[in-house]
Amino acid sequence: MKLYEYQAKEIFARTGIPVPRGRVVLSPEEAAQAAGELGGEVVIKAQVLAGGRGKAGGVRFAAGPEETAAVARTILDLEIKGLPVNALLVEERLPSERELYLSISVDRQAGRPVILAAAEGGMEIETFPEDKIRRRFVETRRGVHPWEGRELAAALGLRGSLLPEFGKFMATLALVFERNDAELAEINPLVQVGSHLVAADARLNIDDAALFRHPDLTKGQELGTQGGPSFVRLGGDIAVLANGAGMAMATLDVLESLGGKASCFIDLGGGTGEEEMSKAIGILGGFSQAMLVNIFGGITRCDEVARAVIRGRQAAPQLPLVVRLDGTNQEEGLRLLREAGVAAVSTMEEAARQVVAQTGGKGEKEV
Amino acid sequence: MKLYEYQAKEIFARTGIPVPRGRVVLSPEEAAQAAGELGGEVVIKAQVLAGGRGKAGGVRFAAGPEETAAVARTILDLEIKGLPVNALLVEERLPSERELYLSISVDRQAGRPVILAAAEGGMEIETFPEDKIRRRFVETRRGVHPWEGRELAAALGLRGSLLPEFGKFMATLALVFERNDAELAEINPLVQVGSHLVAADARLNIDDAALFRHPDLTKGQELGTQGGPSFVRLGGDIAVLANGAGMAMATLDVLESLGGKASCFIDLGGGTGEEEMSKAIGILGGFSQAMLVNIFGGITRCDEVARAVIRGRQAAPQLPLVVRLDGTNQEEGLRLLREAGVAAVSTMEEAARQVVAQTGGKGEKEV
Amino acid sequence: MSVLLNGGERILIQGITGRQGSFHARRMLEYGSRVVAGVSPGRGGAAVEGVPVFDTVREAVREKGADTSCLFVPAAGAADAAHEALENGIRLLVLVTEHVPVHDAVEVVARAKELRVRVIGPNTFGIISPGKGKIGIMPHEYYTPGPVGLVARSGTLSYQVAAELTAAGLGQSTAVGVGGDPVVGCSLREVLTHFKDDDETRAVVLIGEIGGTAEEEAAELIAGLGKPVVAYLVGRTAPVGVRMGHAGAIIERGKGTYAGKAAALREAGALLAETPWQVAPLVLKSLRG
Amino acid sequence: MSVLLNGGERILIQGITGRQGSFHARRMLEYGSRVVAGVSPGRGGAAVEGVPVFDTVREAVREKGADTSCLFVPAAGAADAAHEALENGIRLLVLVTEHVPVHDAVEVVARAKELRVRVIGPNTFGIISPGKGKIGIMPHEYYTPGPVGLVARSGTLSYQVAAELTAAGLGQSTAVGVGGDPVVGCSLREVLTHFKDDDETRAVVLIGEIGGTAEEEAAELIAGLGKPVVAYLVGRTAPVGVRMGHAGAIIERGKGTYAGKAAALREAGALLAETPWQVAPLVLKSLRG
Repeated sequence: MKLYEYQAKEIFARTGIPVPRGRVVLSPEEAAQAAGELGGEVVIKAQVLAGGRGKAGGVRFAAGPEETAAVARTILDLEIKGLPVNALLVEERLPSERELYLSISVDRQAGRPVILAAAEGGMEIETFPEDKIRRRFVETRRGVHPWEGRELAAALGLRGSLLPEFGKFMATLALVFERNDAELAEINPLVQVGSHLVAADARLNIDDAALFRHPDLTKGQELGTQGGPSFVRLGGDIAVLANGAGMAMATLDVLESLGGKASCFIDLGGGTGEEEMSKAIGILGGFSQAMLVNIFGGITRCDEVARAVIRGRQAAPQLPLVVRLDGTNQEEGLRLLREAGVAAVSTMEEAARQVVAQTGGKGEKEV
Repeated sequence: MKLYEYQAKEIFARTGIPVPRGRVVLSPEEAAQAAGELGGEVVIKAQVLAGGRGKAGGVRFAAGPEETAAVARTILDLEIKGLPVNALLVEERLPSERELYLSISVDRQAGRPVILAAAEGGMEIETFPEDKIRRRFVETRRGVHPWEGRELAAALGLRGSLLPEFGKFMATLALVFERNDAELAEINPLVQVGSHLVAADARLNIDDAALFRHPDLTKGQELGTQGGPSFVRLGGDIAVLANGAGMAMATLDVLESLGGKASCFIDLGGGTGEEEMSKAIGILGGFSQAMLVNIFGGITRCDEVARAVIRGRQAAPQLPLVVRLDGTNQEEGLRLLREAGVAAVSTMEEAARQVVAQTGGKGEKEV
Repeated sequence: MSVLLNGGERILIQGITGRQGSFHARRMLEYGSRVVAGVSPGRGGAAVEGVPVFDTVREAVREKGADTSCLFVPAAGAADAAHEALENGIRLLVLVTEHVPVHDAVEVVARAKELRVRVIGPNTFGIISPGKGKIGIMPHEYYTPGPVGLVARSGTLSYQVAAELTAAGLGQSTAVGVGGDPVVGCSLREVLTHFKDDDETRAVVLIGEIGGTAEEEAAELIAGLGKPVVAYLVGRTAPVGVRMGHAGAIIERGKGTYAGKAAALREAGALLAETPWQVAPLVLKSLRG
Repeated sequence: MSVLLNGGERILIQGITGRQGSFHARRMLEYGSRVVAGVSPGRGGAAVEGVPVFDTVREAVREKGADTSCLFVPAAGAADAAHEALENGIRLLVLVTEHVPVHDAVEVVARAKELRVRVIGPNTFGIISPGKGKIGIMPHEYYTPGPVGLVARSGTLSYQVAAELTAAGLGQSTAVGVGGDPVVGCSLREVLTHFKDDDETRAVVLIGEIGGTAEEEAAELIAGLGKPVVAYLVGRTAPVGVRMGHAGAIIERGKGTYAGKAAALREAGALLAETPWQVAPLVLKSLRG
C-alpha cells in the first residue's frame, strides 16, 4: 500500500524526522488559509500516488493566500497519469542549501533491507549514475545505528555538524521503515536548511501482507490487500481469472500473442473462499467483453472455483465465458460446470484461443 | 525509577496486555464512584512503591459504592513501610481460576534479560522453591517470540488454549520490557479467567540511566535520576558525601564499625557540576548532626568539590564538618578549604574517627 | 539421488489441524512421504490422519525425531512458527504460507543462514521427487519420475508445465518451488547448483517471471551446468510498476524486465519457451540435440 | 608481562573533544600511553593535544591504525559509539562512560562477544600497568610498579586502596576496573584468570561490593589461583533493596548480600580486609606467609 506524501510525513514527524511545516487541504479556500497561517512563500503539491508529479505541473510555488488559492485551483483541476487530484499539501518553502537522496527498501537478492544515499536529490533514483549512489545493507536484528549514517555521510562528502545530523536522521528513517513494515521509505529530496536536514518529500510504501498489524494505516481497503483476491486493471477487453501470479501473467502473455488483450485480471490467492471468488467474478464482468477462467488447482480446489464461477456469473449472464479447470478436485468442478450449462475446455491453449476468437481477436497468430 | 501499579498497568494495556478494568482514585468519594461504574465486587489497592502491601492491609475487597468508600478511607489512612497512601486503584474483582507468576529482568551475570515463570503466583518470587521456577534467557536482538512463551507454558504444565495465550502474553511483556528500558517487568499474579490471562498486578521498574529517552515517564523527578547526584536516606546522624558507590559504601561501613551511623549519603557521580554538588550538600545538612566529606578524586576534581563544600555549607554553617580530599587537583582543593577556614584531614581513617567523635559516637572501637 | 530430498526425511507438519495442513498431510501420506508429527499449539494430544499432534516443535522433535518441517501456519503466525522450527533443530523448512510479511521473511531467512538450515519459500508449493516423496502442496498426480529437473518461482504455472512434460513422456527428477515472494530462503541459482550435481537430472526447466534479478543470477550458472536448460518466462505483457497479483512480481526502478531476463538466459545458452506448451518440445529437442 | 595491556596498543579516544575526553587524553599522553587518534563526529580535521581528530572510527583505524579505544562519549550516544568501534576492528574497548542504559550495555556486550572484542566497562576507570601505560581515568600518581594485581568494581575505592598499597611499598602489576554497572563486558572472574597466568603478579587484591554474584563466581577460582588473594568488600551496612549510589549496588531477591560474598571468598581461601587500610598489611602478610 502506497501512502500519500502527507500521510508519510505525518508518520515521519511522529517518529522524529523533521518535515516542513504545512497541512493537507481539499480546496483553494483551505489552501489560501494554510498559506496565510504559514506566511511567506509556500509550495503546493498535488497528493497523488504517481511519480512524475512535478513534470505534470503538480508541484508549484506561491506567495500569499490569493496566489496560493489560484495555484491550488489549477492543480486541483489537473489529472496526473490518469489520476484526479483530490488533495493538496501546502507547505512552507524551505531555503534549501543542498539536496540529498536517502531511501531504505528491501533488496530481494540480498534478502535484507538496503539503504541508498546520494549527495544529489530531486530526480528519480533510477536516473542517477551508479557511481553517485552509496549503498549500505542493514543487519535487521541489529537495527541501524547513527554511526552507520555518519559513515555514509562521510562517504557522501558531508562534513561538520551535518555528519551527526545525517546519522540520527538515517537511524530514525530506519525505525520508520521497520516499525511500519515498509517496502520503501524514501526522502527525495532530503534538504539541508542551515545546519539541519529536513524531509522535503516523503514516500512510504507499506507491505500489504503486513497490514494486519497496522490497523491504523488501513481504511476503506477492500481489494488488493492480503488475504483477498488481488485485482489488477489493464486496458483490453478480456477479463482474466487465474490462480497464482505466474499463471496469471502466463495467461496475459498468451492472450497477447494470440492477438487479444486482457481488461483486468484477478489472481485468486491460494485458499481464497468461494464467497470472495464469486464477488471478484462479478466485479470483473463489469468492464469486459468476455471472461477467461484459467485454473490449475493446487491449494485452490476446482470444485470451489466452479461454484464461484456459477454464482459470480449471475451478475453478467450474457458475458461469453471460457473456463479451463485442471488440478485438485477437477472432476467435481467439471461436473458442476456441466450441470450449470457451462462448457469447459481441456487445455489452456484451447481456452485462450476460444476467448480471443469471441472478442474479435484474430486468434490466428501462431505461438 | 519504580512506577506505581496503575502507571505500569496503563503501559501494559497500551501495549496489548490485558489488565482488569479499573481506575486510579484519590478519595473515598471517587472510589465509590469507580465501584459504581465497575459494578459487582471490586478490589481496592493502595498505590505505594513498597512490597508487602497486602500483609499491611493495603489490598482489600468490597462490593458496592458504600462499602468501597469505607474501605478506601481505611486504606488511605494507612502508612505502609513508612510511606503514606495517596492514591488507590479500584478494579473489578476477577474470577481467577489459576494464578501464575511471570517476570523479565536483567540478569547481571548472564549479561542479558531473563524470564522467570512459575505455575503459582501471588507471593514474592524470593519465597518460591527453586524447582518451581522456569527460567529462559532472552537473546535481545532476536526479541522474544510467542513460541518461546508456548515452550515455557508447556514446561509449566499449561495445556489447551492457554498455551498460545501465554505465548502471546509473554512476547508482549517482553516488548513492554524492551520498549520502556525496564529493569524489571513483573506480573504477580498473572491470573487465568476462563481461557484468558490477565495481569492482576503489575510492576515496572525503569532504568534511571535510560530515562532521557522516555520523557513521558519522568515528571517532577529531581534527585535520584541519572546525571545528578544520587541521594540515599539512612537512619543515623552523620551526613556523608562521597564519590563513587564503592567509596560511599566503604565510608558507611567504616563509620558503623567505629560506632557511628550515617543519616544519609550522596554519591557524587563522576563529573557532577559544582552547582549540583553544593545543592546536594545543602540538602544533606538538613537532617544531620555532622557532615563527612570523603573524596578520592579521579574524574571528580578536588578543587570543584572544595568550592561546592564552601558554598553548600552556607545553608548550615554551624554543622560540624570533616573533610578529607585526595586525588585529582588535591592541592588546589585543600588551599581553597584552608582559605575558607575549613580544616581538612589527610586520611579516610582519621576523617571517620573525627566525625564519629563529634556526634558522640565512642570512636574507640578498633578496626 | 534426488535434489534436496533424500526420502529419509522425518516430516513435521506445522499447523496440521488447520484446513490446509490436514488436507495436505493426508496427501503427503498418500504419496508415501514420512509424516511423523504435527504441531498445533493447544491441540497437543490430538491426532490428524493418524499423525500425533504436539503443542510445540520441541516435543515433536524429541518424541518423533522430526528433522523437516512443512509449514502451513497462517501468515500472522508463520514467522513465529518458522523460528520455533529453526531453534529446535529442524534442518529443512518448507514454508508454504502465502502473504508472509517481507520483514518477517527477512528475519527467518537471516536466522536460517546463521543456523545453516535450508529454507524453501515462503509462498512455495514445496519439493517433489516423483515416486520418492513430496513435501508441499503440488497436485502430485501430474508428476512422474524422469530426467527433468524443474525449478520455478510460481506454483500453478509450474504444475501446468509439469503436466505438459508428463504428457509428453518427460518425467521429472525433482521439482522445486523457490517461492513467489520477494525474499525467499533458497534461490533459483542455488537450486541449479543442486541440479548440476544430480546424476538423475539430465535437463533443467527454469520457470521465471519479471521482477528482481533471480533469473539473471541463475543465468550465470547455465553455461557451466553441463546440462541443457529450457527457460520459460512470464510477464512479457505486464505493465511497468504494477504489482501483478499477490506474488509481488513487479518491474521497479528499471530492474526485472522481461527483455533483460530473456537476454541473460538466451546469452547463457538457455532455450526460451514462449508458452507453457512449448516447454516439453524444447526439452525433447535439447535432450536429443 | 602485564595483564590486558601490552604497551603496544594504538589508542583511539572516542569523544576526544569533550571535557573529559580531552583532559584524560592529555593525562594518558603524559603517562606515556600511545594515543594515536581521536574521534568526534563533525570535528574531523581538528587536533586535541596534538592528536588528530577524525569524524569516524573507520577513518581513525584506516589512517592511524588504532586498535584500542577509550570511550568518553556521553551516555546517550555511548552505545552507538561503542558499536562503531566494535564494527570497525577495535580489539579492546574501554568504556569509561557512566550511566549507560543497561539495555544498551546488554547489546554492546553481546555483540562484542560475537566479534571476540574485549570490552572493559561500562562505568570503568580503565586499566593501568604502572610504568608501562594506562587506558582510562585513574589518578596515576598513586600507582607504582610492583607485584600486586588489583581488580575492582568501584573506581574511587580502588584508588584509595592503590594509594594505601603504594604507601606501604607495594606496587601494582596491573589494576583493572571491571566497571560498576550491572552488566559489564569483563568480569572479576575473568580478570583473575589473567592474573593467574601473569608472572609479574604475585598477589591479588579483589575489591568487591554487594549486589549480583560476581564475587561469588570469582571466588571459585581463588583456590586454584596459586597466588594469595586479599578481598575487600563494601556494603556491609547497606540496607536491603536500596540502591546504593549510581553504580546500582543493591541487594535484591536475597542475592548479593555481604555475608554471602564474604563467606564464599573466605572459604575459597581469601583474606578479608574490613577497611581500606587493612588491605596492604594483609597483602604483606600473605606475601611473607
